[in-house]
Amino acid sequence: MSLREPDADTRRSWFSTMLRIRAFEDRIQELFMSGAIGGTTHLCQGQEAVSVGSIGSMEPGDVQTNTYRGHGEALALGMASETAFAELMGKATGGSGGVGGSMHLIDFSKGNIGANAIVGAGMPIALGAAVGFQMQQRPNVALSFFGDGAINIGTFHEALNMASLWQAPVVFIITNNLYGEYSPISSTTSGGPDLARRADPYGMPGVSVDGQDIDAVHAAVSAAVERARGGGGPSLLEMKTYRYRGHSRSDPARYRPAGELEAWKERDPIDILGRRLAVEGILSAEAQLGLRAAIQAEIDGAAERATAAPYPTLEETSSYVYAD
Amino acid sequence: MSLREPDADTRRSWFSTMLRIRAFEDRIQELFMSGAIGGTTHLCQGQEAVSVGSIGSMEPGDVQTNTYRGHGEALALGMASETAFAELMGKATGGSGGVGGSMHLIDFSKGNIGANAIVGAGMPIALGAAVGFQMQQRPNVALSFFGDGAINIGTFHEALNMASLWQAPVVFIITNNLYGEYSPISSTTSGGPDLARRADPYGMPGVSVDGQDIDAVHAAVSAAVERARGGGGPSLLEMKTYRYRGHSRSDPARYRPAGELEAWKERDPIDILGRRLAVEGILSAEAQLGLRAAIQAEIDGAAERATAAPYPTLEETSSYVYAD
Amino acid sequence: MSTLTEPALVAVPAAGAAGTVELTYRDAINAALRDSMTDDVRVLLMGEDVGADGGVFKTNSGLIEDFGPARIRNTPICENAFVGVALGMSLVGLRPVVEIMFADFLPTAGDAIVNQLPKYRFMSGGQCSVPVTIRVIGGGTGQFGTQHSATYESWFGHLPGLRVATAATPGSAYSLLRAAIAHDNPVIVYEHKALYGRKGPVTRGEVAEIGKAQVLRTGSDVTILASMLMVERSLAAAETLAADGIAAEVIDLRWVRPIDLPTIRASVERTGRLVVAEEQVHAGGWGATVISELTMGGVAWRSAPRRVSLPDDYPVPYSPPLETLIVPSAAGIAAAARSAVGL
Amino acid sequence: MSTLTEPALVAVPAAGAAGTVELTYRDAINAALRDSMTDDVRVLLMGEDVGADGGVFKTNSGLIEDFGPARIRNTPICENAFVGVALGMSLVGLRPVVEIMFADFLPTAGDAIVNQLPKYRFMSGGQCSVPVTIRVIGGGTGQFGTQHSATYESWFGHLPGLRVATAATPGSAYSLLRAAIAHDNPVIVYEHKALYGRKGPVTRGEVAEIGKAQVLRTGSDVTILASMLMVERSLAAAETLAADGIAAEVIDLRWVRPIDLPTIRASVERTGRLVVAEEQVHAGGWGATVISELTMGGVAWRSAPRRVSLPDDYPVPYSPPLETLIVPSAAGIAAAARSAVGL
Ligand SMILES: Cc1ncc(C[n+]2csc(CCOP(=O)(O)OP(=O)(O)O)c2C)c(N)n1
Ligand SMILES: Cc1ncc(C[n+]2csc(CCOP(=O)(O)OP(=O)(O)O)c2C)c(N)n1
Ligand SMILES: [Mg+2]
Ligand SMILES: [Mg+2]
Repeated sequence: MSLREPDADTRRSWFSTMLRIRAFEDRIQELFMSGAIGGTTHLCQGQEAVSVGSIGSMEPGDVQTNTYRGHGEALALGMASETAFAELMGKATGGSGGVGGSMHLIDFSKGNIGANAIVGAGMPIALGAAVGFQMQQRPNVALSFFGDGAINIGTFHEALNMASLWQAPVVFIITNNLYGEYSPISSTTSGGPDLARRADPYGMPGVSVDGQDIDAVHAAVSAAVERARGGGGPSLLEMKTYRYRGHSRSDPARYRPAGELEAWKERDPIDILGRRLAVEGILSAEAQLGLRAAIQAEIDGAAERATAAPYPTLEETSSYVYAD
Repeated sequence: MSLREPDADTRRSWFSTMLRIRAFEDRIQELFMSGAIGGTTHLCQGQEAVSVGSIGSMEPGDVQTNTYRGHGEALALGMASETAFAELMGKATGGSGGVGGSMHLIDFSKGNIGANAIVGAGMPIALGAAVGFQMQQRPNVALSFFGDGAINIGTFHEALNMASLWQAPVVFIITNNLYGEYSPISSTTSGGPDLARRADPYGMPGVSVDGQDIDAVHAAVSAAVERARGGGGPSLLEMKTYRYRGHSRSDPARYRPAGELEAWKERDPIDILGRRLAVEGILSAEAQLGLRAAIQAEIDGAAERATAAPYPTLEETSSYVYAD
Repeated sequence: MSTLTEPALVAVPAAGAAGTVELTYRDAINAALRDSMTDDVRVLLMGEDVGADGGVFKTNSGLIEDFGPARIRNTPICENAFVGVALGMSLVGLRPVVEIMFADFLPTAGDAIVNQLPKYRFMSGGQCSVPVTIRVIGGGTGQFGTQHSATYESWFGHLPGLRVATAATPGSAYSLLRAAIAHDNPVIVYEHKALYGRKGPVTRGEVAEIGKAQVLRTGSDVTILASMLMVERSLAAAETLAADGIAAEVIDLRWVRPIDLPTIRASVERTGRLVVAEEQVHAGGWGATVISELTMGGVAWRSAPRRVSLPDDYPVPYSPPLETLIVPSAAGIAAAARSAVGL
Repeated sequence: MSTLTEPALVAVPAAGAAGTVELTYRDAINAALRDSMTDDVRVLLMGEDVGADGGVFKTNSGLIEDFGPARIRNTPICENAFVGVALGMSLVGLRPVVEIMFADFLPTAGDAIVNQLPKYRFMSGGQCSVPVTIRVIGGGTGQFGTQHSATYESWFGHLPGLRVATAATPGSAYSLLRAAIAHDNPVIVYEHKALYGRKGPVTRGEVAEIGKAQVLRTGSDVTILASMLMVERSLAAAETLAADGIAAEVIDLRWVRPIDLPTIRASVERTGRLVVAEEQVHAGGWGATVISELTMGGVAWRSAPRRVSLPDDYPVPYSPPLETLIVPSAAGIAAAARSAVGL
């Protein structure tokens, strides 16, 4: 059970997964800049501990919803980077056969039941899955990832109210990266910087967590997940984190105060876990370097294979519209 | 200013207005039952102190939005009962020329800028008016009346967040009559019976008030209005009250626990004020009887004249669609 | 497809009488819900007050008693989120039916209906199906006023991924709803609030074919195409027309998506004349779509097609004589048909 | 009308150059906003990030610097409520312009747009006016995917009380937006995200006439009716067709409500042939409405009208070759026109 302390293997795998997400996102950024990928994309460098630490609390049969900024969750849930690259390139070998794109890395077989491009839309969907579990008396839990900007839209309120009312096994996770597009939280969000407080009026527990510390993330999410699984109802968790890139491809993030990015990089989630693993003798600095190189090679190969993959045809994808 | 204690004349006029609303709603019920009025209607007997006490805190230039259950507010704002009857009968002499109906008693000249048939829709509109006042540097305030059921819809959350963020001069008033249609609050609303608590996460004051006591209502709303007028920002007020009738014409309110209605009638808002005015020597029991009779006569005459009024034509009302 | 397994819900005893029975439109809906829930434990009903006193339109009488409050689930007032909840339920193997009390509240659930239900399977590359049914109550003539008389069914005909049905009779109300619930894609089924008391034959167990219109009366002079309340008014018009020696064919559209163009076209090719009877504004509606498709398809019109619609520039009013004036009547439909045949 | 008095806002210095200038579509919008706000202190702009770094599509550069954060008002993410806020502002004498970042988010504001803006004056019996402008960015071809490529402009053509405009050129982007802001009823103005970089002549101070389409090229063989991105593709098609000896007339629809049927009809009466070029599904769209209205109006078609539209049953995909395939191209429009003239 996830309430047990995560063992050394688990934490090593977290480290690898965070590295994979980082390398994947960096490569995507390059591919966009070079024009090899079009459209827009929303990267999550800096937020890896939130994705990986939270997903690490899921058990088989559990599900989650996330957002257009969901590459981290998708990879943490085990989507192959080649499949993810192919989707961003619009290739037939992508997770959605290329029709979904950057904002929709989805894998039902791994419990990733949706990456949504509409702010706030994933919360009711996760809640619905959770209520389904409850009705079916399955011991499963649904997680829902969304941003700080999403807490001001109606569905947040509507979903939290119903979740609490029905004591549904769902965990709401705010990835608070301080900005919604170009807007700092304080310019859009009343009630002060502590977003966990938004849980109060529903009689729901709300907890703020250091989102750069994967051990803290995992402990908090595991507690909420086990609570939900045991019939204790929903929770709201706020993960305090930061995105290193702008909102989307076209955003140079000029709105950041000087020094803010650098200060957050001082608390890089991969470095934090890396230092701990080295100190604890679980993964030496040298081994970490080797791991980085291996993952970089994996990413290089995956991007290359995705680049070589074919585009889908209308015929192949026409069955995506209607079931039957 | 409304923060002054209301004088004897004011409270006498409250008493008259509550009687007028009660008699109006009772007559509407009869007219519906006899088939003289069609469609549906939502009556507010029992809630008169909330409407009259709150509206009593408004100053010239202030505005409010209310709902399909807004006859009380409309009359408290001075709509003639004949005009209101005519509107419910779909007559040309109605407040909206007969095209609005029971759910839309509106009078811009009196600050009644909207009675909405969509749950939750009035709150952003009132907020918009308040922000307008702020931008225009007018010393005015907007009130928004809505039900307990409306606090679970997205616009409540969205409007409260923006109102607090912008410190807009708006007062949100929950007319908590314990039911949304056929559903008791506890079956739809998480977080317990105290709805004022819903203000907390926005950093907004929330106050629960005895909605049967017009003096308490007026004091609470006046405080919130003056706070807003003085630049102190928005408030959320919960008025604990009860509707004597079912949700709408077709609802016999079978869902009420035995004795509940009777218990609330023990605390009838008109009786409460009436007793006080008698004890305080402001209006004797005898004078009250006279007043009741006069108002009943007024209502009888108004209903009669409205019945005799003509229906509108399409031509006359076509200019209602587009301005120009 | 999702790898998630079937739910472990408890079955309830089989429903009542099979065979063809005479039911009200209201009771036909009740029967369709009851039969669907009895046959399939994955089916549930949710919405505002669906389980309270039979629901606001009394279509759900007795359901909460028989199926319990988990499967007849009252919700708070929050259409957008509870349609999203239904979507989430469908992804883990349930088959929710959502009741939207008035069609005017569909826009309140706009995102869930427009961006989620119809696109969810597509965006996933076909990994899931979304068997969600939305029951919605539309239409005027009851003096419900400007914000409670909408239909808007044509909007959803604009959306790939959806199916949209409209019920004009008790028989259709039953079989269309059963078809929707049995279907693996999201379906919006319209009920019309003026029709709840109408009686007609209902075949328990009948499941309508998706996308099939219904010819309710045959005639060779003019085709009248209608939906919901306009169907009975069109039939009444056809009676009047018959007295004048005009043989009108009346087709119940039934499906706004997909529109049954083959059936409609076959009729119009025989009659050469068409009247669309719509309780909606013509611009952006299914009537315009049908006339456009037939014209593009080269139908040889014997006279220009006609429409009887809501006014182009006037919302539904409350005032009873005005409402009566603007909602198409049997007389208005008959007049259009007469003018089409040149009388 | 409301008895409320005029607001006491502070005017800013007059805008720059008048006369006709060459501007990008993006800068034309900026100019229209700037000129409107300069001329009328009651005008303000609100929406998500409208004042941050020129807005997401850089249409608003410099505005927050010149007009300040009260009039260039960033909002939280809550479309339904902030459209409602704009309505409330309009009721006390302001003239708000709301930016909806993607047309896909219009359903999120569904109630405010469908049940409030168009009906508010009507329900009050004409006591108020609602001068609210909604600027919305629609359209595909940018690989924005299934939930960020919508147009849906035809939905709003179904609603009495609204006006709906679509901008195809910098000149239209300017004059339509100015017309919307100056108009006393709610207007939705569509911008197309693929057009922001296009250059063209803009006449500062020009205010478009409500409901007027624009004939952009004359020709006697076939009429091509298009909006937004489809306009430039239709003009390109007309070039190709000219090389084949076919004279195509190209009309920019501009207004979806009201549709300029007189102008369109006059053209089709000359050419006898029509191609509607739509970046939308035909069912429920303005193309079907136009074909229906013309057919009902007795236009003598020389050949059946044609449509070039989004697929009936396939949402906008992300994959670049698929997106290119499904969005109508100049070649597709030309092919339809050739087939209309029988080549
Ligand atoms: C309903 C809706 N409105 C607006 C947008 C445009 N939009 C996309 S992301 C975003 C900001 C979201 O911020 P946040 O929730 O903090 O998530 P983050 O991007 O920081 O991960 C906005 C406004 C949208 N996708 N959906
Ligand atoms: C968006 C929306 N959903 C549903 C309805 C139907 N409806 C009308 S009143 C009502 C209950 C509202 O309850 P509450 O807010 O407590 O107000 P009350 O009727 O008690 O005054 C409902 C569900 C509606 N009008 N609008
Ligand atoms: Mg954020
Ligand atoms: Mg209530």
